[in-house]
Amino acid sequence: MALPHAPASAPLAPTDEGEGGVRIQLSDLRRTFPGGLTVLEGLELEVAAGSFVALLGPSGCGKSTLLRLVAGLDRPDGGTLTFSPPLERTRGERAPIAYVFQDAHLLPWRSVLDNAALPLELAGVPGPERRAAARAVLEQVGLGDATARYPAELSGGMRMRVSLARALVTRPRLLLLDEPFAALDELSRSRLDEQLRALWRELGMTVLFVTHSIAEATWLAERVVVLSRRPARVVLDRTLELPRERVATLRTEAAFARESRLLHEALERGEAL
Amino acid sequence: MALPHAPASAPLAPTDEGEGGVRIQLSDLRRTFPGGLTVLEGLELEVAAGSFVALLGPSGCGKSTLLRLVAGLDRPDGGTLTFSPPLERTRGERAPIAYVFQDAHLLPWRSVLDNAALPLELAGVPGPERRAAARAVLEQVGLGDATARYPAELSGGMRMRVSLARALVTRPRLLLLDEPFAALDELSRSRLDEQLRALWRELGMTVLFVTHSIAEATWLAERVVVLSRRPARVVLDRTLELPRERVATLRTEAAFARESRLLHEALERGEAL
Amino acid sequence: MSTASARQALAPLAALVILLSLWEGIVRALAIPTWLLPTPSAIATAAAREARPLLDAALTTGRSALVGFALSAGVGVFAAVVLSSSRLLERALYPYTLFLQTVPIVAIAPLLVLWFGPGARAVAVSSFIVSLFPVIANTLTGLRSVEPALRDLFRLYGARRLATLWKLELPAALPHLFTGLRIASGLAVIGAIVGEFVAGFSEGSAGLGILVLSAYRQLRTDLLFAAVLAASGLGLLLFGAVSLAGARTLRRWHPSASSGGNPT
Amino acid sequence: MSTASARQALAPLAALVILLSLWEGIVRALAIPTWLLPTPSAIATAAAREARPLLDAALTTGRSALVGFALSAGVGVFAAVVLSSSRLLERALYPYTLFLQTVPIVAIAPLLVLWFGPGARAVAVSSFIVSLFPVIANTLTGLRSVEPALRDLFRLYGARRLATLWKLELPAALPHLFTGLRIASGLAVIGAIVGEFVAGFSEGSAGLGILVLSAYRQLRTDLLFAAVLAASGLGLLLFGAVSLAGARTLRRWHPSASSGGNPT
Amino acid sequence: SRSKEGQKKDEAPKVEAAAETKPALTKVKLALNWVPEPEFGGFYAAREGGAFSRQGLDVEILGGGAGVPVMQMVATGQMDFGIVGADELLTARARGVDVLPLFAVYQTSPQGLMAHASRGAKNISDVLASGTVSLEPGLPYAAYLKKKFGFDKVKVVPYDGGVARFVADETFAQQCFITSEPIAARKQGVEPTVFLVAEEGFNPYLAVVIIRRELSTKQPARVKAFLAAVREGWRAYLDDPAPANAVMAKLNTSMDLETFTAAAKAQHPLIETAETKARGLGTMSRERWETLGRQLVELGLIDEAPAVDDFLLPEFVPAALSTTAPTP
Ligand SMILES: Nc1ncnc2c1ncn2[C@@H]1O[C@H](COP(=O)(O)OP(=O)(O)OP(=O)(O)O)[C@@H](O)[C@H]1O
Ligand SMILES: Nc1ncnc2c1ncn2[C@@H]1O[C@H](COP(=O)(O)OP(=O)(O)OP(=O)(O)O)[C@@H](O)[C@H]1O
Ligand SMILES: [Mg+2]
Ligand SMILES: [Mg+2]
Repeated sequence: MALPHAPASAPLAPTDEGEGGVRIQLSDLRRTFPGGLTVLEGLELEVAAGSFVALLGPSGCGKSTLLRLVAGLDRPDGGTLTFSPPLERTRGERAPIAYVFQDAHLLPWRSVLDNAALPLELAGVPGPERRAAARAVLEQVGLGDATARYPAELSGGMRMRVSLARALVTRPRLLLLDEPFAALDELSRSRLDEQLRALWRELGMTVLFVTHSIAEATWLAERVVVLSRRPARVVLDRTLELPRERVATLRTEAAFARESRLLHEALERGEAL
Repeated sequence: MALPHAPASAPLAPTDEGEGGVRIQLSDLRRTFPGGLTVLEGLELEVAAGSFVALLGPSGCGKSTLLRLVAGLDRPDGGTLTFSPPLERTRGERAPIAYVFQDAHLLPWRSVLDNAALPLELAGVPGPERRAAARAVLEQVGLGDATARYPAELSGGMRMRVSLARALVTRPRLLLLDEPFAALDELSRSRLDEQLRALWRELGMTVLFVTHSIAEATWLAERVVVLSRRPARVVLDRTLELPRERVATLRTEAAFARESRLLHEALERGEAL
Repeated sequence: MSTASARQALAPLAALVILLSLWEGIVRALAIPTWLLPTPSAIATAAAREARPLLDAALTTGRSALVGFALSAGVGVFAAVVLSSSRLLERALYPYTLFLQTVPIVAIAPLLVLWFGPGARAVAVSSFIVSLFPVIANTLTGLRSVEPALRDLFRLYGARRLATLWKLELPAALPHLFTGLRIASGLAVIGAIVGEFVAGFSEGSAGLGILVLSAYRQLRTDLLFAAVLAASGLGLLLFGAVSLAGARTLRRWHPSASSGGNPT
Repeated sequence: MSTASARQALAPLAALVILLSLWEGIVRALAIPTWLLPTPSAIATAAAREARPLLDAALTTGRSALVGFALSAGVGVFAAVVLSSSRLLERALYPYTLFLQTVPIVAIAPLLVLWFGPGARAVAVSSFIVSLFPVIANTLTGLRSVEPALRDLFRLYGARRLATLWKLELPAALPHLFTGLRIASGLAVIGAIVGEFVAGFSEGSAGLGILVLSAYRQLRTDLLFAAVLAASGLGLLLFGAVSLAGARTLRRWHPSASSGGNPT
Repeated sequence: SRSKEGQKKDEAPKVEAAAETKPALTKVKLALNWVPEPEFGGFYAAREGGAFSRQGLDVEILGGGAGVPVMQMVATGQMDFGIVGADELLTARARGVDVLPLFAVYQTSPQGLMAHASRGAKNISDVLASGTVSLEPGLPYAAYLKKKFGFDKVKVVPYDGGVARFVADETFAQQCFITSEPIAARKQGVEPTVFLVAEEGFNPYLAVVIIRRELSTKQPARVKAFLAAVREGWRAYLDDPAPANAVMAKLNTSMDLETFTAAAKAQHPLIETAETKARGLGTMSRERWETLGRQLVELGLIDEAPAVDDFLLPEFVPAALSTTAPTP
């Protein structure tokens, strides 16, 4: 499915509000699951406010675990996690963090529109306003004609796009994405990549983006962090030497290939550890 | 996660049995969902016995629907679907078709090992034998150390690999894969690509492989079918002009880039329809 | 499609006819005397003869059962919500709600009558007591079965407790809840009847419970069964209403409500 | 962790102490006479005085309830499996299983006694009849709630009907099934007691039902409540066994059994 | 149902109710311990014949089910008047329930055992020599029979309120009210022999009208008025049960008129005895209450016989004192 009516670089959400991002600092972070599996240990990472960081790493290394810790959905067993400015999470207000899970996790009893509007609903935004916002963002992920359907009637890729729309609808200050585009075809994917980057440029939120695609990481992020196999350590932390303006043709340029190769090697190093 | 002990080109399953593939012929296939959404219409496709065909197409175009029809999990509303030799599906025997769904769909109450052994169990294979087979195939998808865990304790990519192991454990004559590697990191992914292709070379089953990655399709398949947006029609049906032996370095060769470009263009045509 | 749905609507009727014929046949073949087990035709005759009092009694009992059922539904869901709010609370109190299920109504009849007065109110309370637990138990399981990832989602978006309840937990618990209500529908009727045994009064409109007792005493087994079947009829009405509501609510999203059923 | 689990084990006991103190306090404060509502201490005194007969009666009733419960569990699951095998069958027969729930045991007492003889057997059958429906209803919902994709999987691998049942449907239905069994545990006890009202033995091995009746008749409300609480105790034992079995079985894979509970 | 809602609250007469019925009638409630049957015929006769309204009372008669807690309802003020057995009253008093007897319908207890006539039993001892007998658990006369005859040779099962098992099984005997079960059994073609427990020496008054003490002290006039009307009603019913039977048959649809007539006839000699002819219907004597008290103590059902003077009040039961010498 394409986004035939949206220009390739159109931002994913309206632009009236840009609160800026947050700075995240992880220090000596440890997470051991009951049963004794240590997934993160001594992890150090600093993410500058408003930066776009991609996370790469082998399957099962702890990327989702890390994202859950940052989102506050799980508690570290050691170490600290600080945000500045601190994220006050007052209930009933627009949540400052949004999260696209690895699986879509939609509410099966809600239509696509009502699924996408959920975060605004929980923040107390009135019905017409939140529905309009949800409709707009669904339009932009290419689901403008599926707003009335139910999750069971969608394809896998469509479900993930609803999940993405749900995350973007709040215009968050910290956006956590766990392989959001893995179930999409390459064209939709690169189009959403472009829109995501445009949105980020505009709103300036902090983005943590887990992906398995080296090309996607290279194209999207300012900075890529490559993790080793479990327990995850940082193998490579690289600010990419690429122009700030990303265009579609960048993918064929030599600088792009060079960065990709570096990431590839780091991944291999991380797996061999 | 890597497959440190398995050589890169090791086949995914033991080699004692090779029954060969089936030929599939779809003619004028139509599928309309209740509610009136026509997803497939007048679809014609012939898949030679023992061939490896990749399916590309935009999200929501009907790829999963097509696979379900081929697997017999859904009924077409028109047209015919023939297998030769016909697939007798006697109950309690090793199923001739295997399917890796887009989502892992594991049984939450079974350990990884018992999930992977399920198809053999349903075929009446005795306990020790089926567990050995399951263990072998789990080893090969890189989950040799997670056999005793439960699905809720796995990462997204690990779950998909269990699902893949479950499909391969029967050494099927027709293998249907719906984006099996989307949730995997690129290294694991290309390693599994290689193993899958080796297995196919060895057993000669027919493989239908849905993917969103043009590179993956190009590298894996003998032939790639590109579908248009819904209702899905064949935009391009191309037998790739690449050497029969695929090596890792193929990805950097000119022929590879040329084929990829053709597919890319076809995808764009299909979306614009 | 329409023939299939017609067949489905007719299925219970067809089954009824078959069941009744079997019953009639067996009773006749074994020559079981009417005072022990009457034939459906004998029951029908008795019911026709006493149509008026039966109807009145069914209405009286039905009203009480309906009130009891409504109370169970409301209080049961509320109690389940309270219990589900903490594992500790559930551990501490859930077992004791079972008391309601195990107490013979006769044992607490004096209290019922004292607190609620004799007649319809005490009967409705009896119906409520008997039918409450299944609603609590099923709703609680439902509330507890919410997918953890969806809980995370709501937590992430700072959902208030009440919003999580209304928009996540209760919808997710609906399939369980409806099963609880289905069970409660039958129990509400028997609870009303048993309540009438000890707190119902025959002045004015006596309920089915009184009719059952006095027909039993007089060995009017045909009338007894007519009354019992009238009670089942009430139960079926409630059950049907619950099932219909369940099917409507869950239709588009829950497998248990899909018309497909088992493909094999 | 271990303090938390200790706290959880103690929670019901703590709640019991609080509930009993409240009860004692309220009854004393309002000066409610013992013949209407005895205090826990009065009940305890009566229970201590009549410990032997109470224990015997509880054993008699407990045996019948256990048999009834086991029958319900077995027959209920079986019936649900049969009903779930086709939508048509379910439509046709499921509503009539409700009959069991709405029939007053007294109305069919003569049949019970005639067919099963007076005493433990008829009592167990009564317990069975009263506790069957929740097992059917819950198991049926469970069997129907299997994810369609998993059904597809089994179909694809040519699973026989029985294999699908054992390896897919029943495991998936377990959370529902356990809820049904939890409800049945209380109902089995009350079913046995009500059965004893009409079909038990009064002398020799008299059950709690007989004790309840005679205590009621003699206005020995303290003993009556002791018997009722003994019945609840039986119910709690069964309930606890079911809950434990459920928690063990579902522990590693179903959210309802996770010890986490509601984070907010 | 609305009428019942209304009944609930009003202890005192209601203004609008008074407006409907001409002179201001006082509403009172009488709770029966079973559904309308001939054993309550006099009360319905008093209502239908106008005896109650002539006494300025509007009596609502509530027929109950099997386990209706009449004693507790009267004691807690839910009901003004209730019907219980004399043994129940003594038991209740022994437990601290302060209720008083006013009027005993049955002078001779209609309770008995019935067995199939074909068994040829000559007395209760024969009946209890084999087979099965159904007796209500906790019933004093069951305890009495057990003490006197022993239950070693007979299986005892709970009485379930009906006669189905009796009809089905020749070796089955059961407790009965001679006005009820024997008639029902006879209708199914089974001839029972009935042995009254009264003849074995256990003879409590039955269908005794009771009130709570508070009513006797606060509204003695109303109590007396009620009693007078009840006496008049029972007189009328004994003379001609037909009108009241017709009314009761409408309320209790499972019992036909024929059965009402037969039962009314069967109970007549138990209600109207030589003693009532001398002292009036419903009379009660000290000795009978004392004897019963002693028997209950002997059976271990109560610890101590309640003092008769505490509850048998001469202002309501004048015959009670006049016939009996005061105990030392
Ligand atoms: N059960 C259903 N009821 C109604 N519509 C459905 C149903 N299943 C799928 N569809 C619709 O059919 C279309 C094709 O779905 P399908 O799952 O085949 O897409 P797909 O090509 O696999 O997409 P993706 O790449 O996103 O997985 C979609 O538009 C989807 O919304
Ligand atoms: N609840 C849990 N209990 C026990 N182990 C768990 C649990 N959740 C995750 N794990 C384990 O923690 C490790 C990391 O999991 P995580 O989901 O963070 O991996 P990931 O990097 O996101 O992998 P993928 O790319 O496959 O999604 C895995 O080995 C997984 O098995
Ligand atoms: Mg992950
Ligand atoms: Mg798909």
